[in-house]
Amino acid sequence: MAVVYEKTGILTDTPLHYCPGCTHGIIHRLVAEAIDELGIQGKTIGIAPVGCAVFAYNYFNTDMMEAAHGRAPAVATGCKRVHPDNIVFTYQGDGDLASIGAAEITHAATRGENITVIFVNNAIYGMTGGQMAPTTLPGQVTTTSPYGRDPALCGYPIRVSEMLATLDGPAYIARCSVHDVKHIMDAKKCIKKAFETQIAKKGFSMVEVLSSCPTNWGMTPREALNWLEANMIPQYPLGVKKEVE
Amino acid sequence: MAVVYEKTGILTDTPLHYCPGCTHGIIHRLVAEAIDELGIQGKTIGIAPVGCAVFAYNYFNTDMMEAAHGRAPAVATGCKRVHPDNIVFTYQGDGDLASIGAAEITHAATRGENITVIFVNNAIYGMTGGQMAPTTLPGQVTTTSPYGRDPALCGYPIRVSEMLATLDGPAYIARCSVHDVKHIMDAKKCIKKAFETQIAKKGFSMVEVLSSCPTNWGMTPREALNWLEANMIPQYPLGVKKEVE
Amino acid sequence: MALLTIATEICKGCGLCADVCPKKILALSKEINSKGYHPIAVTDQSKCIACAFCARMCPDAVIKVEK
Amino acid sequence: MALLTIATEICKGCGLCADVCPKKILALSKEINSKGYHPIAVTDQSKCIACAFCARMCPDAVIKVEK
Amino acid sequence: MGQKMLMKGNEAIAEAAIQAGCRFFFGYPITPQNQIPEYMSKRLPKTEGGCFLQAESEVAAINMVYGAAGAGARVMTSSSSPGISLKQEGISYIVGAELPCVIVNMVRGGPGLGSIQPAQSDYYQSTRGGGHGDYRMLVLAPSSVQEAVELTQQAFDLADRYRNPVLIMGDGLIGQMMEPVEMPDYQKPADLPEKTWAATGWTPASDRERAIINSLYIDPAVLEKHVNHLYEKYAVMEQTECRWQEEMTEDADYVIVAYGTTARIARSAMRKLREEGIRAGLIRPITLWPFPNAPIAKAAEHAKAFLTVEMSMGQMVDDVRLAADGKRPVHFFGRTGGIVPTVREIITQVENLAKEGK
Amino acid sequence: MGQKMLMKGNEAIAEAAIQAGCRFFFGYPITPQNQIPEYMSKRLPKTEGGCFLQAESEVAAINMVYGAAGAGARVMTSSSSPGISLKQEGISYIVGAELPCVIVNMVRGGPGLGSIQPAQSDYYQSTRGGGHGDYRMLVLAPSSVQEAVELTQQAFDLADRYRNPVLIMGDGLIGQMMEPVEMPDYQKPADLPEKTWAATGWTPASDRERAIINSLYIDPAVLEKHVNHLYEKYAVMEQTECRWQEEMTEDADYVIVAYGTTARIARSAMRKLREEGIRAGLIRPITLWPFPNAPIAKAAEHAKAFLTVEMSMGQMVDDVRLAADGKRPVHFFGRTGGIVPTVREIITQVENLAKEGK
Amino acid sequence: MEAQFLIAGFGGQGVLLIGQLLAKAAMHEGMNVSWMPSYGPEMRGGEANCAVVISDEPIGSPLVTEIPIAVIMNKPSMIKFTPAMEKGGIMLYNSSLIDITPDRDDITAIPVDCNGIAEQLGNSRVANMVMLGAILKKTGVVSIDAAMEALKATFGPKKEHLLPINRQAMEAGAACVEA
Amino acid sequence: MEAQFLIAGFGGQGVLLIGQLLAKAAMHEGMNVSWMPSYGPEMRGGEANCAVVISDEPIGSPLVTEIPIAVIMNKPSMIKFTPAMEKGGIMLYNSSLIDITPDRDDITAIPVDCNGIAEQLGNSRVANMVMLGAILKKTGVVSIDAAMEALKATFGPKKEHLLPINRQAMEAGAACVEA
Ligand SMILES: Cc1ncc(C[n+]2csc(CCOP(=O)(O)OP(=O)(O)O)c2C)c(N)n1
Ligand SMILES: Cc1ncc(C[n+]2csc(CCOP(=O)(O)OP(=O)(O)O)c2C)c(N)n1
Ligand code: SF4
Ligand code: SF4
Ligand code: SF4
Ligand code: SF4
Repeated sequence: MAVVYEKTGILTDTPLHYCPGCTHGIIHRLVAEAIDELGIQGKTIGIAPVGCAVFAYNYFNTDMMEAAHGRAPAVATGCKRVHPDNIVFTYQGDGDLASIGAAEITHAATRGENITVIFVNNAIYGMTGGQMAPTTLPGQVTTTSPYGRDPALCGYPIRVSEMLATLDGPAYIARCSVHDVKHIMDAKKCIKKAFETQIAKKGFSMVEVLSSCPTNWGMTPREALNWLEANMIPQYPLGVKKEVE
Repeated sequence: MAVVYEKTGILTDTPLHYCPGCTHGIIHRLVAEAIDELGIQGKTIGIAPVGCAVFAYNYFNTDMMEAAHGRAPAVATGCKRVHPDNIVFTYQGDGDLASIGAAEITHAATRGENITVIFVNNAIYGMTGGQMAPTTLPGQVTTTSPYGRDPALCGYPIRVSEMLATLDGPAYIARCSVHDVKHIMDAKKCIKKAFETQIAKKGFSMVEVLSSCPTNWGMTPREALNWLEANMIPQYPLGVKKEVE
Repeated sequence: MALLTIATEICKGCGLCADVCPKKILALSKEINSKGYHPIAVTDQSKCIACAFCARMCPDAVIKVEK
Repeated sequence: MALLTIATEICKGCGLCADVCPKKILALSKEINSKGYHPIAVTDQSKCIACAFCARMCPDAVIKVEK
Repeated sequence: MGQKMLMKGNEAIAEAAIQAGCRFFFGYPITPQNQIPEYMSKRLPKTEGGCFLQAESEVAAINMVYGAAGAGARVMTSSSSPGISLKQEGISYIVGAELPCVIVNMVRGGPGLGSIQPAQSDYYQSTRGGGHGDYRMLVLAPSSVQEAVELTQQAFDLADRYRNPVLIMGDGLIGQMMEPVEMPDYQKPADLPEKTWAATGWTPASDRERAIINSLYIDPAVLEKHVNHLYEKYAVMEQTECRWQEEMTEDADYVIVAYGTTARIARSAMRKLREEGIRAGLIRPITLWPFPNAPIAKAAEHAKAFLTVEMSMGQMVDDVRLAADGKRPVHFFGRTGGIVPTVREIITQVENLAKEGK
Repeated sequence: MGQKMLMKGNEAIAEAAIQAGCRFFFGYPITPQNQIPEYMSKRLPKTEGGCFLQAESEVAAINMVYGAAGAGARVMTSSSSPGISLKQEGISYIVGAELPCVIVNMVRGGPGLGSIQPAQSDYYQSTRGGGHGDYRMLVLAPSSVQEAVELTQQAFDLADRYRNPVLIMGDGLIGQMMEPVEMPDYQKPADLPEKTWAATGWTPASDRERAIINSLYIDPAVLEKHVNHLYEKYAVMEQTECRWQEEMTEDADYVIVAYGTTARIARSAMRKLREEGIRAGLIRPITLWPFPNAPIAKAAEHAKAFLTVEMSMGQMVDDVRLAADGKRPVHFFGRTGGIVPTVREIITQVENLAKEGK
Repeated sequence: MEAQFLIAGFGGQGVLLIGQLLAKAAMHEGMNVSWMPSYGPEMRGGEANCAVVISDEPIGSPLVTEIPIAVIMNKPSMIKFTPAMEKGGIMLYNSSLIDITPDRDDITAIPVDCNGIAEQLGNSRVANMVMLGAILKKTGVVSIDAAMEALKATFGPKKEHLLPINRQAMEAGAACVEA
Repeated sequence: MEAQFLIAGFGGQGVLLIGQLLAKAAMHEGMNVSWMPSYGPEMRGGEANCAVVISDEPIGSPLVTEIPIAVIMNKPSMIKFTPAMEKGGIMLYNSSLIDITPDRDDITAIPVDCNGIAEQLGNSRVANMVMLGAILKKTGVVSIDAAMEALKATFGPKKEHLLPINRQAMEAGAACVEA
C-alpha cells in the first residue's frame, strides 16, 4: 500500500500541547511539510515566539531558538547574518508580532531581511488567557475588552500584511487561512513560496495565516472555524499582498 | 506701521540651540503659529522627543513633557487619556519615531489616538552625530553607513506616512517640506489642519515634514535645502496621504 | 482499498477530521484515551476514498492515510 | 514703506533669508555677534516690499517685518 | 472597613487601587498578573473618569504611565518579571522626572523566559534599581491578600507624597491566591502636596509656572544637584517609611528574615521551632527599600545567627548582612525558579544551625 | 604587541574586539559610545565574514546578539545607560540560554535622560542584574584605554568559556579619551570549549544533538536545577576570575577603593597623600563582579578605614562593606550626574578621616 | 485546628468551585482560609487543581505539598497526587470516572460515585457538589448549610433556582460516606 | 614632570588637532599622554576643547580642571576658561581673533597673532599650527621635529605636500614667543 498522507519527519514525535482543535497544529504541519518538500531540514533554523507556540522548539525537527516575546525577527536577523546560507524562519502569534514586536517586524521587513515569517493571526492572546490582540475584531469580547473591542477606546485592528506591503524590503507577503481543507492546501503553497523566496535570496517573506483559538474564543473547534471564515476573512482579506519577481 | 510678520508668543524667547540653517527652527515656528492661530495655547501639552529637538520644552510656550527616545506617542497617549479635552502633540525626529519608536507610533496611529504628531524627517540622526536613520536614502553616506547606505545590507528607507495611512485609525496624514517659502506655507496649512483634526476629535493626525541637517549632511544650509528638494522629495512624495472627513 | 491509521493516544477528539470527511465515516469513540479525550475512530473503513481530507485537517497529525 | 527688524544676537548667519529675498537686499555682515556668527543685515531697506519671505524662511525667528 | 470577601490577590489589588482613586491603568498581559488588567478593564470603563488601556508592550505601558502621571493622574501599571525588565528605562525616567505612580511586579522564576511560578528573584532589580542611574523606589512586599490591599492604597499616597514610583512586589502566590479581604475605607491623607507641577494646560496668565516634565539635565552640575535632591527625599523615606513586622525576636537565638510569601511560611516554621524548644524569631521586612536595618541591628545584639530565607539564590541576604554589619553570621536558605520553600525545609535549616551551634 | 598608537577608547575597544575575532556587531547610536558602532561600520564590512548592523533599537540589538550568539558567533553590542536599561530583558534571556556575548556600557549620568557625561551610577544594574531572575554577568571595568583593549579581548574568551555575557563598564572618559595603545597579538585560548550547542543547521544524521537555544523551563524543578547550574558556573568565576590591582595597601591606614576612571584619580590622590605622610593605599577592582573581596578582607585586618570613591551616590560601597564585614568603617565619597571627582577632593576626604582619626 | 485540601480534576469538572465553596464557608464561620489554584499557560485541555487551607491560626503556606486530604475527580489526578499524600491521609475520589485505586496502603481511599449520583439526581453537572457533600461529612470542616450559603452568594439571584438540586447533591454525597 | 593643557576654540579652528599632535609627539618621546575632548550633543555651531596631559608617571585624571597652561583660540573660550586657570598659569591666546585680555593678574597671558601670521604665510588654515609652534617653544614639552613627525603620521601620504607650510607655521609661532 502506498502512503497517501502521513506526518512528516520534520515534526518530532512529541505530541503538540495545543488545545483540541487549535489550528496552530495545522500550521505547524504545513511549515514542516514545506521544509520537508524543499529538502532544507539540514539548513533550517527556526525561531519560536512567546505565545502558545512557545514550545515550537519541541516540535520542529530542526535547530531552534526561543526568542523573547516579540523579538523573533531580531533574533532571526542575528542568526541569519551569521549563517546567510541557512534558512531562518520565525513562527509568531499576533500579540507577539503585531503588538510588542511591531517595531521588530517592521524593520526586518523594511531591511528586506532574507528570512521567512509565519504569522499566526488568531485575533487574540492565546497563551495568557484570551486578552485583546491588535488584531482582535471590533466588538469582539476578550478578557481585556469585556464589553467588546471598542475602536473609539482601543483602536482598530491592524492589517499587518497590507501595512508591511507598503515597504520596499519585502519580497513576498501573503495572507491565507486554514479553516478548511482547500484553504489549508492554499496556505501550504504560500508557505512553500515564502521559503522559496528566501532560498532564492529575494528578501523578506511573510505568510499571515488566519487561525482559530477555540479555547479563548469560547467555541467548539468547529464553531471557531466557522467564526473565522465569517468574521475574520472580511476584515483580513486573503491573497498575495506583495510579490517581487 | 502694521506688523506683517513677527515671532509668535507661543515660542519662548529662549534662542533655539539648533545649528545654523537647521530647519527644525522653521518647523518649531510653524507649530507655534498654528497653536497661536487656533487659540489653543492654554489647552496644549507638547511632548518633546530625544533627538535634536530634545530641548523643545524650552521653546514651546505651553506645558511640556520630555519623553524617552521613541516613546513620545505613548507619553502623549497617557497624557491625552487623562485630559481628553486638551490638545496633545508630539514632535519627533525620524530616528525617534521611525526607528526605536516604530511600535509606539504604529499603535498610536491604529488606536486612532486623538493626538497630533509632528514628524521631522531629516534622513539622519542629528543629535548623536549623523548616524544612519530608517529614512536615510540609498547610497547616502552617514557615520554608520560610511560607504553609503546599501539596501542589500541595511534595507530600504521607510515611507512612514504611506505605511501608517494603511491603518484605520489615522484621520489625517500628510507629508510636506520646508525647503522654500512656498512649501513652508503649505506645511503650515498641513500642521494647522492636523491640529484642527484633533480639535474636532476625529482621531490620530500626523504631519511628516521633510527637514534638513546641514551639520551631519556636511553641507551649507543652502546646499542642504537643494539636496532635500532634489533627493528626498522623489523618495518621499509630498501630499495628503489620508484624510477622513 | 484505503487504510486510515489513527494514533489514538495523540488524538484530542476535536472532531475536525470528521467534519471534513466527505464520506462521513469518522466519529468520536466512547473510549477515553490517557489524556482524557474521546479519540476519533473509523466507522466504516470500506467507504474510505483516501482523499486524506481528514489528515490534512487534523491539527495533531493523528491520521495516516494509505491506499 | 517697509521695515525689517533683525534680532542680530540671535541670528546664526545661515543666509537662508538672503537666498529667498526677491529683492536681494539681505547680506551677511562683517561683524561677529557674541555667538561667533556673522548676522544678516539689510543692504537697502528702501527696496523692501515686506513680502516677509525672509522671516518665513528664517529658522531662528530673527526677523520682524512691518509695513 | 467593609465586609469580608474572598478575593484573589490580583483582583484585590486592582480593586484597592480603584478605591484609592486610581483611574488610569496601562498594562500588557503576562502571567501571573493577568487578573489585574482584566479586572481593571471591567471596572475602570464603568468608573467615572476611569480609563483602562492595554498598551502595545510593557515599554509603551510604562511610558503611558509617565504621560498620565505627568498629567497629574493617579496611575498604575502591573507586570511580571520579563515585563518589568522592559520597563526599566521608563522607571528611571519616571524617577528622574519625579512622577508618582504605582507599579506591581508579580515576580516569576527567571532568568529569561524562566517559569511562571512564584519567585522573589527580582529583589535586586527592585531595590537596587534595574534601570540606569542613581535612584531608588519604595518597594512594598505584602505577604497576604489583605496586606496587598492595604499596601496598594498606601502606595498611591507614598507615590504622591514623594513624587516617586512605588513598586509592589508580589509573586504568583500573592496574585493567584484567594484570601478573605476587608476593603478599607480609603481616606486620602489631607497633607498630600497638590500637583501644581502637573501638565494640564497653561498660559502666561496661569497662576503657576509652565509645567515641564523632564529628566534631562545636560549640565552635570545641575544633574548632580537634582540627584542630591532625590537623595534628600530618600533620606526622609529611610527615616520615616521603613516598615517591618517582628515576631518573637526579643529572646530569639535564631532570627529568620523573610518577606512576602516566604515570610508566611517562615512564620509557620518559627512557631513549630518554638514548639520544639528552639528559640526562633522572625523579622519580616514590609518595605524592601528602605530596608529595615534597625530591627536586624537590634537582633544582632543578642541572637546567635540570622537565617535569610528567599525564593531566590540569595539577594536580600546582602541587605541583612549589611544591617548585621558583621556582628552575627547571616546564613541563607533559598529555593528558586518557582519552587516555594516548605515549612519543613526551613525548620530543618534552623535545626541544623542549632545542632552545629552556628 | 604591535606599535604604540594614540587611540580613542571607543575605537580601541572596537578594534580589540575585531582582533579577538568579533565579526558581528549590533547596536544603536547613543552618546558617549558612538565611535564603537561607527568604527565597526567601517571595519566589519571590510573584514572577512564581518557584519555590522545598526539595529532599530537597543531592544532589537540585544536580541540580534542573542540570535548571532545562538548561531555560534563572537558578537558584541554597546550602548550607554538608558540603552542598557532597555537591554535588560534581553540580557536576562541571554544568561538564561547560556549564550556568550560582550556588552559595553559607556555609563553616563542618570537617572532618566540625565546627562551624557561620565558616571558610574550603573554599578548596581551591572553587578546585581538589572534584569529579572537570578543571574550574574562578569563585569570588567578598565581604567585606561590600554586596559580597555586587553579586557575587551579577554571578555570574548570569558564569555565563551562560561557561556555567559560579559559586560565591559566604562564611561565617557574611557570612551572619548585618547591614550597610547599597543594592540596585543590576540591568541584564542586553546582550551575554550567548542560551540557544539550552537544552531547551525541539523539533521538526524548530524553528530550532535539538535540545538535548542532556550531559557524557558516551565517546570520549576527543572528551572531550579538550571539556575543551580548557572550558580555553579558563578562559583567557579568567583574563585578564578576575580581581578584587582592593589597599590601600597600593605602598610596603609586608609585604603581607597575605586574602579575605572575614578581609580586613576584616586591613584594620583593616594600618591600625593603618601607624599604628605598619610599612609594611603588603593584597591582597584577590575572585575566588579565577581567582586574582589579578598584584598579588602585582608586590608581590613590592619587598615584604619576604607574610603570608597565612586562617580555615583554610593553603589559599590555596598560590596566594600560586605567584604569588610563590619571589621573597619567604610566611608564613601562620590560625585555624580557626570561630575568627575578631582584629586584634591579625594585628598581632602582622606585628610579629614586622618584628622578625625576615623 | 488546620485542614488542608488538595482538590484536582479535569478543567471542566468544577474542582476550583469545590475549593472556593469550602474556603468561603469556612471564612464565614470565622476561620482563616486560603484558596490557591494551580496556574499555567492557558492552552492544553488541561487539568485543574486547587489547594485550600482552613485554620484558626494565620495561614502559612497556601500550598499543600504533603496532602492530608485529597479530593480527586479524575484518573490522571489520582496518579499524579497519590505520591504526594501524607501518611495517614484521606483521599476522596470520584469512582464514577476512576477505575483504579491509589497504590498506597498508608492512606485511606474513599470512593464517591459522583457522576453516578449526580445523574441519578438528573443533573450530571452537580457531580462536584456530590463530592463536596462527601468532603463536608467526612471532615466536618463546615456544615452543609454553610456551604449552601457560600453557594448562594456565588450563584447570585440569577442562578438561585439551581440551589435545591445542589443541596440534594451535597446531601447525597454526604450520605454515602461516614463521618 | 607633568604638563597639562586645556586647548579651546570654535569648532573649525583645529583645536582638537593641536592637542592630538602634542599628545602624539610626547607619546613617541616615551611619555605617558592622554587627550580628552569635550563632548556634547552634536548640534550647535559649537565650541570645542580638549585637555592634554603629558607625564612621566601614569596619568590620573585626563581632565584638566585647574588649568596650568591654557591655549585659547577664540573670545568665548577666553571668557569661559579664565576663571578655571591655576594661579601662576600661562595662557597663550590667539590675539588675531581676541580683542580682550584675561581679567586676572595672577596668570601670564601671551598673545599670538595666529591668523595674522598664517595669512602672511599664505594659508589661513595653519593658524592652529602657529599656535602649536608657540606652545612648543613656551613649554618645551616636545620639539618641533617631534610634532612634525606626529603631523606626518596624521596626514599620511596624501597630504604630505602640506608638511612644509605647517613647519613654517610652527616655526613662525615659535619665533614670536620666548621660551
Ligand atoms: C515581555 C513579555 N511580555 C508578556 C509576556 C506574556 N505573554 C506570553 S504569550 C503572550 C501573548 C500571546 O499571544 P499571541 O502572540 O497572539 O500568540 P497565541 O498565544 O495567541 O498563539 C503574552 C502577552 C511575556 N512572556 N513576555
Ligand atoms: C534609549 C536611547 N537610545 C539612544 C539614545 C541616543 N539618541 C539620542 S537622539 C538619537 C537620534 C536622533 O535622531 P532623530 O530622531 O532622527 O532626530 P534628529 O536629532 O535628527 O532631529 C539617539 C539615537 C537615547 N538618548 N536613548
Ligand atoms: S489557547 Fe488558543 S491558540 Fe493557544 S493552544 Fe489553545 S486554542 Fe490554540
Ligand atoms: S545636528 Fe542637524 S538636525 Fe540637529 S540641529 Fe544641527 S542641523 Fe539640525
Ligand atoms: S482532527 Fe485529529 S485530533 Fe481532531 S479528532 Fe480528528 S484525529 Fe483527533
Ligand atoms: S535666516 Fe535667520 S538665522 Fe539665517 S541668516 Fe537669516 S536671519 Fe540669520
